[in-house]
Amino acid sequence: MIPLSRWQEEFKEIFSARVRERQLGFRHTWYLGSLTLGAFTIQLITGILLMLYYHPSVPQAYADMKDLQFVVSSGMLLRSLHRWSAHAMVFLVFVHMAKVFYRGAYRPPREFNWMFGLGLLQLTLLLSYTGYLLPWDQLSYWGTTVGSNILSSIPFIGDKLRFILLGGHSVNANFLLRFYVLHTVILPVAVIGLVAVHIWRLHRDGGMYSAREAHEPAATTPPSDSPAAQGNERTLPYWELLFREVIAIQVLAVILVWIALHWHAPLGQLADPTHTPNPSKAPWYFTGLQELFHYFPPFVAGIILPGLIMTALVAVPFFNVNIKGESLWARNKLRRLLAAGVVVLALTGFLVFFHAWVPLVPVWIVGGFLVLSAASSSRQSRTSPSWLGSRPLSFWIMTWFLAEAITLTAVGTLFRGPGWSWVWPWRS
Amino acid sequence: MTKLISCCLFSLVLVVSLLLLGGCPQRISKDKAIAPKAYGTELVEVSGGNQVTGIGSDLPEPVVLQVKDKDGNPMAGALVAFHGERLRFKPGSALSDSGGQVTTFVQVAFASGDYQIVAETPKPGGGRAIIKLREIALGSEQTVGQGVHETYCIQCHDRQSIPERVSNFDNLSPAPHEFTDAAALNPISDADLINIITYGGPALKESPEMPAYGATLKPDEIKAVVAYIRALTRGAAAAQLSSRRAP
Amino acid sequence: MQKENTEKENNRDDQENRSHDITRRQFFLKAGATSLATAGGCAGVFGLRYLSPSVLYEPSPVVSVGKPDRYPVDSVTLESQLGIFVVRLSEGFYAMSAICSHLGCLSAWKPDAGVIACPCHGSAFHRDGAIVNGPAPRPLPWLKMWMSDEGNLMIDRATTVAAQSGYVRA
Amino acid sequence: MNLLNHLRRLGSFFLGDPARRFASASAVLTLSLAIVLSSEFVNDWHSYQRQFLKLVRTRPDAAALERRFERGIHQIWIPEQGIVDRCTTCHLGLKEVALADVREQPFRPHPTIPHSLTEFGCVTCHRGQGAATTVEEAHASTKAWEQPLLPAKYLESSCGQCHLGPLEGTPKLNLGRRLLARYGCARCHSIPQPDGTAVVPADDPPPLRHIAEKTSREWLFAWVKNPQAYAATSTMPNLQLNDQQASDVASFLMAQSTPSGSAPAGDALEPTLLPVTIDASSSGKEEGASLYGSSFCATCHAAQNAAGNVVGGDLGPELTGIGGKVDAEWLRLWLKNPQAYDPRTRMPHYRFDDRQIALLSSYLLSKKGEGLLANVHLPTADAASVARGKNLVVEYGCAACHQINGVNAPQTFAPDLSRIGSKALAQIVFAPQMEKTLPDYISQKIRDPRSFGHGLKMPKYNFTNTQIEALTTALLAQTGRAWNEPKNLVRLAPRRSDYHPGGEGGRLIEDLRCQSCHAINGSGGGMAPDLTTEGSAVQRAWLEEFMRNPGTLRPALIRRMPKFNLTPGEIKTVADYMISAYQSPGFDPHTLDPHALTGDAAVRGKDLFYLKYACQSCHIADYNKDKGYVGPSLTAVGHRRPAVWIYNWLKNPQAVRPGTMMPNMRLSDNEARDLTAFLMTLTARENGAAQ
Repeated sequence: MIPLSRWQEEFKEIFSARVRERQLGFRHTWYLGSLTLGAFTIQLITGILLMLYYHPSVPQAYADMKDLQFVVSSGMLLRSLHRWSAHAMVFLVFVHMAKVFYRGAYRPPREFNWMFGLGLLQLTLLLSYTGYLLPWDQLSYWGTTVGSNILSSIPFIGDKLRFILLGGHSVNANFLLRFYVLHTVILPVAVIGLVAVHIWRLHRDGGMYSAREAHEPAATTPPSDSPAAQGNERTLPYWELLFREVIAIQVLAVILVWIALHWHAPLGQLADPTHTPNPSKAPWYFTGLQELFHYFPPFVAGIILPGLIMTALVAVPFFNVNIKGESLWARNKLRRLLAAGVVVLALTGFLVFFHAWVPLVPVWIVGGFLVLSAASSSRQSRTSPSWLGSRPLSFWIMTWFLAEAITLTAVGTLFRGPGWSWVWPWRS
Repeated sequence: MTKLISCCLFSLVLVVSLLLLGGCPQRISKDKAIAPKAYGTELVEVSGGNQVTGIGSDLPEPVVLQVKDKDGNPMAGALVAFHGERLRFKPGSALSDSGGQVTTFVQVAFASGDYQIVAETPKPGGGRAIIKLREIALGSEQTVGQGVHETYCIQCHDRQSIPERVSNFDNLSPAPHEFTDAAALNPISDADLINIITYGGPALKESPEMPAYGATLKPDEIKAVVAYIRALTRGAAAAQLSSRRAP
Repeated sequence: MQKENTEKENNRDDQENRSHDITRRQFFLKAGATSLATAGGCAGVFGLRYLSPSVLYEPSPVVSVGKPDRYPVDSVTLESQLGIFVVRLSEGFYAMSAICSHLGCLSAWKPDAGVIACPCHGSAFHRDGAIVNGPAPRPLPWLKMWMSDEGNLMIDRATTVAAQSGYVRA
Repeated sequence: MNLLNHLRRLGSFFLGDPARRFASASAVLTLSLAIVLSSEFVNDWHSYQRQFLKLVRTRPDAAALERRFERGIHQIWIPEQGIVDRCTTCHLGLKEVALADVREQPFRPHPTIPHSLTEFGCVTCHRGQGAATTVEEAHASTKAWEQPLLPAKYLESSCGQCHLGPLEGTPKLNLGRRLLARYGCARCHSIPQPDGTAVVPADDPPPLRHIAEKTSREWLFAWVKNPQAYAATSTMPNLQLNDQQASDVASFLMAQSTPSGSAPAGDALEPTLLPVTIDASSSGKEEGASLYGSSFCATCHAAQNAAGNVVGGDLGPELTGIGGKVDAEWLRLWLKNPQAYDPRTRMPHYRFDDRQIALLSSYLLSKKGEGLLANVHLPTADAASVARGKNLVVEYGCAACHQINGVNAPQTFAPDLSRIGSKALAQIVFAPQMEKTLPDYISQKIRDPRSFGHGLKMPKYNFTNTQIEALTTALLAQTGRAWNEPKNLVRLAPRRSDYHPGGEGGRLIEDLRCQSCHAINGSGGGMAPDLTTEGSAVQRAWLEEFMRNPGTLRPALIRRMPKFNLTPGEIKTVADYMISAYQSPGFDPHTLDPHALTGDAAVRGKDLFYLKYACQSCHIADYNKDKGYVGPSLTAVGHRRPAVWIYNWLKNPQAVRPGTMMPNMRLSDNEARDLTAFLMTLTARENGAAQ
């Protein structure tokens, strides 16, 4: 029997030994990181169980879905739980990222962790995408076919890449097997590794970010265990935090279990390569991307825009080290207005050129606030325009990105019907 | 504490009643009620009784009934409603036309055997005039039997002549049993029927006019003929049928 | 009046809470841990149910090996797809499992040696299933065999019968 | 206020501090898991199995039934066909004969069918989702499975997926397949049968190359507008053309017509024999009607009788309104020799003399039908109308059925129907306000093709509901399942023989179109007896006499062999040919010793005939006392049949003529010989009462 203290020692490496009292509260982090981890754990458990009844071969994969649904005891529950927790994880990762960003927790010394997080975001999306194919029904077949064709839009090497990924020229049995290996071995191992690094780095970077840090010099060394090092604030042992996070994960589990009981994971008909359903939609977290494909040529929508966004997100921590909240570009009011106007107009022109009306809406809303804030003085109290005025450039980029992502996803998921035409969801 | 319990009870009752309301299918009859414009005292069959069809199929001909008043004249505008277990009517109820007639198409269910159509019309002083018709649905075995019957048996065992075929029924003595003759056929066991078909009339000390089919028909076909005979003669309204058919 | 009462009660509760803080806390922790353990046990039971398949994709144990005239008299024929020997003697037919009783290898008939030999560990059997030599612990079991109405030899691979218990006549 | 306080206290009790929250969350999680996992036991099949047990326990043989019942999911797994059927999980009584009186689903026993459930599974015939274990998913069309249970009335289509031939148990399917052939569906659509061969059209659309000789433009217009208005039994569909279009088509058909050259030079009729002349005398009309009857025209042609019923055969066109249709001169030449106008016609070449032709044509021309052409006034046909007409003829694929000058038969004209019975619903465009199922789609397409859109070409056929149901059944059988069967299981349809008799006798047999009704060596119609071995089956003298004056063999039949008015020379040629060419090796005269047919044997045979086997119940041996109307009359059978044929026939009728009604009486050799001896004594010259 290993003594309890030994366990505590081990856990110190993962969690800070002591945490500040105010960091325990729900308000502080919304427990988003732990919830994401909880969703991932549910994924791991249900996924391993599902693998026991799944054969990654072409007609059998679909038959296995039917078996899970109809004869395997609790099979449908497990599949639904796996599906809904995947959705929950994607959602939580996004919200976690937004929360971290708006709290400013991406700033040095946490810029590496921000990048690990971005890596985890992409891995999560890839996991979802690869898992989407495995039931081998019409939804998954055509959803992934659309996705795989994005690869071909890369100049020069696109077709070759797609050939290697698919193991052939079309979505076929090889593709299913490759996605199966990616989904069950490569990507989960990568996620587990990155999560470990992510948590270790969190510990290295001084534990959870505190708003107070924003007004203090960045901590460069990890805080020691002694309460004295934490200032005057009352600290509690690490398991108090662990305890609260376990509760949060339990709540998440309860919610997911009830959702899984009431709504079964969707399953379409057996994949039919000779017949494309109309509309054939990607899973919801990709409908935003699909919406982009509606407006832009594949190379722009599939490679350039996502590439730019990722670059921007990676660059965000380095872009702005100004913790005083006063950006350099904001000194001159005229120049400020001019810059904001030019950016908004350039984006508008770009979108109008491609007849992309939907992405224009967030551009104008966010752009409107930007111009408003540029026009106002930055040296006033925290009433709304001046508070906005004190926001750094990265805030505007991130806000615009999120607004675009939410708008496009909502439109792509709810407002698009056969032939990607505009429909009103309430007029079914 | 009592309040707590009552609160809990109240919410429990609320939830249960909501569940019950949501779970119960609302039964609203789709047929719009038709009001009769006139009343007859009697319902008679014009055509459509005693039809034979395949399971799940429509009857080959519609069922036509006539409403009559007490003097025996056709009655227009009387309401006739059709019922029948596992039967579907199109329409389920109708007003009689100027000739006093009502026509409905009938579909039988998946099971082979007898079906009973019950048609009723309200009488002038209250009460109802009722007529019952029998229809027969054949399953796959009986259909085979019907086919064999129409090739080999019908020439002698059906007294009706039609343009394509002259019946041999009246030329035979003793007369053969019609397949609808429940009174004669029901007392004979399946084994005896199979024997008489296989080995001919003499096998049961009957007339040699019934030849042996054992070398002509396969055992399955003979069994199918028996199944067909049973479909015609056994069932709720078989007795009524044979009495109606009697000359 | 009522409001006062409730407030009083609240206060009392709070006081009680504080005085019994530690014990209450431990009680709830224990209760939580117990129900978590119950949940785990529950999941375990259903995990076991999940792991035992409700339907099997296995061939039926009852197989037909065809008409009797396929087999010459005094022959031992290995139906390797089915894992059985069909033996025809002048007395009649019988069927034996071809799965070696030692470690489950598929044995084969050696006509020149006149024995059934297992390729794995050298077990050998007589054609009535009795052990000739080798590490096999039990003789090869005889299987239930009968003639179907259509004249096919039928074998139930799941049912063994006593050796020498009888022959099926063609 | 109180409630709020209670709630607050409740809240703080359960969620007051982290420990309480932990306990509550754990409790809720445990409860949720327990509920969710035990919901496993609340489902359709569990409840049906409980109901079944309850039902079984009320039965007298409860113990045996309960012993055979196994709890849990049952499945029929047939890997070669990809079948995983779990229907038997709830349909628990399928194999229980003891439950025969149970009529409620899902516990009813399965009716007797020729296949075993465990070898074929359920969905092979019934469709639906076999893998499902819930009522909704198994029977209905759902998101994950669109093929619902096949409605019972189309169930016979499932037999037709694999079975080629007409089966005894599938009258509806057989009718549907006959209709597919009769209405020439395969002339436009590709409709392969289970063995892979195409359906052979059995209709006989007339060639239109010389149509101008036969009829008028006005009649063509009226016909194209609505064929059924002219003849209710016509198989020609309604193309649903408007007046302009119909007029254009008629113009083009008249314009493309070329002379047939059927009128031989110098062929003119005596003025007294012109139809009009004969028509004037009422005795001539009666004579014409009796010639129509004695030539047995009604065997092939239908016509409306005085009672308004259409009676007659369907081999040739209906003649109710023929007088309003054909040109008198064309009719005369046609009756003289139909093959001069249409070399492919099935109409025999009767040897009518000029007077008979005049009588018949005047009788036929008097059949005017109703005033079909009363209100038809067409504008004169101009070149533009002819050109438009040609476009329409090409567009509607008229040449797929009819021979038309200058228009080739279209290839792959209409949709391929080889897999219509398993067509995915997602690929179907339904008409508004129709049920979205495959059988409904197919039957609606047949009933009213234009309800799917006005631009469609498929014409409207005049089918009854029964016919539509039968056709839908036949088309639902087009699933292609048989094509995936192992090749050793596939039994090919009998090769269609294109046998043509040769030589002078053969030329006459062709000229008389014997094969329109009789099959010879696998080629020909099924209306009359097969003549393949007729040479062994009849005596020559009788054959000649019969062709001279075909008498009534079967009093119960309406269709009879017509009289062709052959010359003695022609009769001799045909009889020679048939006696020598249509022999069967099975009827070697040496197998029956003629000396065995003694008078004693005949006396014994007579007893067998009347007493033991009661042959008189179906046959007539003596017109004075026998009444049997089923089989042929035997009064002159001693003239008609050779003894050896009778002997073989009596021994095993089915071997001689497969499908005959005559039962195999299992006669011993002696009995057969005695009966033969008796029958050979029946040599009455007259055909007696039938005349």
